[in-house]
Amino acid sequence: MINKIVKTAAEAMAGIRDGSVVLLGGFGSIGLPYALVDGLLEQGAKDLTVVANNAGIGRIGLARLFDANRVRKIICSYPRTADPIAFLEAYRAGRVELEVMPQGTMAERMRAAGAGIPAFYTPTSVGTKLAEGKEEREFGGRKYVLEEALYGDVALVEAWEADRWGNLTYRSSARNFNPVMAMAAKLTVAQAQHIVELGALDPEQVPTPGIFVDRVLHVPYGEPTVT
Amino acid sequence: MINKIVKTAAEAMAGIRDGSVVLLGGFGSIGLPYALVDGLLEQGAKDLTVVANNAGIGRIGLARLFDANRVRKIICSYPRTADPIAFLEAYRAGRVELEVMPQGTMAERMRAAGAGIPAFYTPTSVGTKLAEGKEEREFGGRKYVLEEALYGDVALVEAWEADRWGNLTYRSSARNFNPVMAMAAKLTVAQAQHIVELGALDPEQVPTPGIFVDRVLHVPYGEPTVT
Amino acid sequence: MNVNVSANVLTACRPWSRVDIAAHAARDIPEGYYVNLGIGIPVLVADHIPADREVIIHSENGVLGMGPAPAPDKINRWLINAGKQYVTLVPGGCYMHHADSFAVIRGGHLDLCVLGAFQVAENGDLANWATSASDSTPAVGGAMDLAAGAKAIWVLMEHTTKSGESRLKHRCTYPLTAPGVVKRVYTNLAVLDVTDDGFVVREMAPGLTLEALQDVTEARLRIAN
Amino acid sequence: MNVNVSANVLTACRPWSRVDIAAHAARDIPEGYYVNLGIGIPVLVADHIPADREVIIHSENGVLGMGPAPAPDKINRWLINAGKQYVTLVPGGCYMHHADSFAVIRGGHLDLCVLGAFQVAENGDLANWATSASDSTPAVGGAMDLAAGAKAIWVLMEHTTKSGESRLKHRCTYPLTAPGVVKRVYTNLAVLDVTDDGFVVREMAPGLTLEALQDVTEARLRIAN
Repeated sequence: MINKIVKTAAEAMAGIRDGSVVLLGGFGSIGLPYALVDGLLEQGAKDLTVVANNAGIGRIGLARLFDANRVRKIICSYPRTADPIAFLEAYRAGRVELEVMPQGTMAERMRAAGAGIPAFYTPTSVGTKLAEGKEEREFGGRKYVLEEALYGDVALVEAWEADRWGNLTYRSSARNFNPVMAMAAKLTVAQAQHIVELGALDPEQVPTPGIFVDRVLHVPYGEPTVT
Repeated sequence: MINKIVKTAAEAMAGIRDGSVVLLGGFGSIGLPYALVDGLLEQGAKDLTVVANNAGIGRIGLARLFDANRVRKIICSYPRTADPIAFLEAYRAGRVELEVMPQGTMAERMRAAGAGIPAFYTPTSVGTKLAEGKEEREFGGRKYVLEEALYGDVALVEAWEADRWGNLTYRSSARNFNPVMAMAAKLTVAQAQHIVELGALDPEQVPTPGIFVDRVLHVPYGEPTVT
Repeated sequence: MNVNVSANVLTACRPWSRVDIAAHAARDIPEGYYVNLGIGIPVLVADHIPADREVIIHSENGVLGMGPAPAPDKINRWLINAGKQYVTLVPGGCYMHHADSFAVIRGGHLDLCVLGAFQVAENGDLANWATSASDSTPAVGGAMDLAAGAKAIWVLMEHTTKSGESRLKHRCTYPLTAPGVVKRVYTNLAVLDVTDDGFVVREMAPGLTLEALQDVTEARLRIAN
Repeated sequence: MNVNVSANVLTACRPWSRVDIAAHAARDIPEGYYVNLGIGIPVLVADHIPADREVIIHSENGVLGMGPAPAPDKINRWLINAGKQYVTLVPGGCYMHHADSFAVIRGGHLDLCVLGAFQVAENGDLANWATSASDSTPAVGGAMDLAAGAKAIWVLMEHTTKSGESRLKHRCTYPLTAPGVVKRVYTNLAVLDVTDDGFVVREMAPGLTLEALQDVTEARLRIAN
């Protein structure tokens, strides 16, 4: 019987290696799998490259990985949040490298990784300093830049419901980056508020089919309290 | 008040020009908008390029367009069905041009058109005669071919439910090409089995948001009878 | 909430407020438009669209059909906008993931994106993400995708910086978000179109003359015919 | 349902049936595999997976978790497989659109794709979509996407053509579907791995000798250690 549900955060994080590229779901705090991030801190992997829309808030979640000096590089679209203190400290101390890219390019690069597309052209960033050094090409008289797929070793995602096959649903805007990150990594780990029986999910409504998911941890934490 | 629901097939087909690229949803007969195809026949546009997975069945639907000599070219992955008689007659008489492409490449080229991606690389067809003349490039030591976005002037899609904003749901495998085609065309026309009130659709479950849809025709034809 | 403009202009006119600016843009959005509203003055636009005019608002974090802020006891804590404020979903709205949301943007499906900006140049260049080329922690978010993808870009901003420097430039001095994309600018002093011949003034704050407006504007202004 | 093989082999052994071929492949699919089954003998594989072994079947027209054919009075007429036959969905299955379905395929998420073929070469080349370079109405379907995308490709086919010609070739003479992708071949006469050294025989039909098998096989065969 296929059963992707694991019992502990330690099991969920088993085997994650130093130097991994970690795709971290969420937009601000919404849809961000805090329990898995804490598990990753506990697990101890270091020299991580983290791909996330934001660079952590206060002293929670991703911020804890900065404080513990586990992150070598962060790739994000918007490092500034209401309180990016841990990131800024690490960044100013030269402990972490920052790569900023347009939000849609970040999403599409991961979707490409998941879809077997090694590279694609996009109009986003053409004529700006974020396009410097990038290959440019015209199609139909308009300029585009080449962007390569962004692959993860690990994706940490947050879901609303999950079943033992790893099928996932999301809630409202907590969907955000989670489905594309789930597609783009070799190992995808989800934390889910609810575990449901196989067959309980509406087959018309599975934004992340279990084929993209390796492990599921039940984390019924209730309502997010920060955005 | 936004109201994309039209009353007649003639209204649904208004303005479609000779020479249009028509994206036609469906896989076999399932998810194929027969009423809209009949409307297009009635409307009279000719010299059409049709993009569809198959090339028509018997003497119905797309086959009628071949019989009426309206199709200049068909782009599909699998021209053969149980009974492709009308296509074969037109093709053998030199009245229609055929371009065959891999099914996933066809889907992705339309998804790219809808997503503002003018071109992408794919491993599909590398080393085969369908890659002849295509630009080839290596990423990470593997060869890929360049494929450009496939844009439609018109998309004809079939939906299960629709509301006045053009939000669409599908039923089972009738989803198939319809959502990507709806994204990829300048004018997207849907036929829907059911018209529902605005707000009746579950917001977690709208495979085609109304932003991709221009017109909706209510066609409660019941069960498909052929596959 | 009036902004800092040079003294001669201030004495000569009654500048519009941030709310006025948003209301002006709202007034000009046709029914049926799909619109993305940026952080800052643009988000205020939603509150000023006439109740009988359906305009569908997109938020790049996967919300299409965004409604106003919820009552304090009706908050859905999983539903935020791109500025990370709690919002609502209107009937007919839906959720999508980030790649689909940016397919909407990049694919040219938005009729309009209303953005804030640091600078707009008379050739339509937009600078709204970084105030210097050496900014050590630049934050681009979805700005470049929106600027490159939407069918039209309108900018809502104050006419000058706090120190009185014009934000309507001959050429942008800040790093670009996208070249040549801005179609219209709404400021506290004027509404301007960006044309092949540069900025054309469509409307001015009460009491303002073209000369006074030109005085506080680096870019050359023309009056609409 | 036994197939046409040259007389000396037929008298020497009892060739496997199409059902036997499918059963052999089914036996070798591990629990938890995500598998796409092509038209022809491959679709029969589903019926032979042991009931206690969960294998998830994908159909490229947007069905993940495909179940067997429905009872005649239980047909969902919107639910077909890639061969356009009515099928069912198992609990835990779901639907997706074509771009997502081929993202599953092209993105390397399928553990296995089981395909029929006209020819397989000893270097793993697969020819299963056209029988001549000049075919005027070739029909490729999803074959090239599956061949290029799945983590492993197994081929199920009869060992020879009706006229007795070997389908296991030194080099394919028909147009390729993808180069170098086939990992294993199940025929009515043998089960073979494709290795760096060509075809290695793992199993032969009852009564068959390597010599007799080689007699009806163009490619050079080796026996597994």
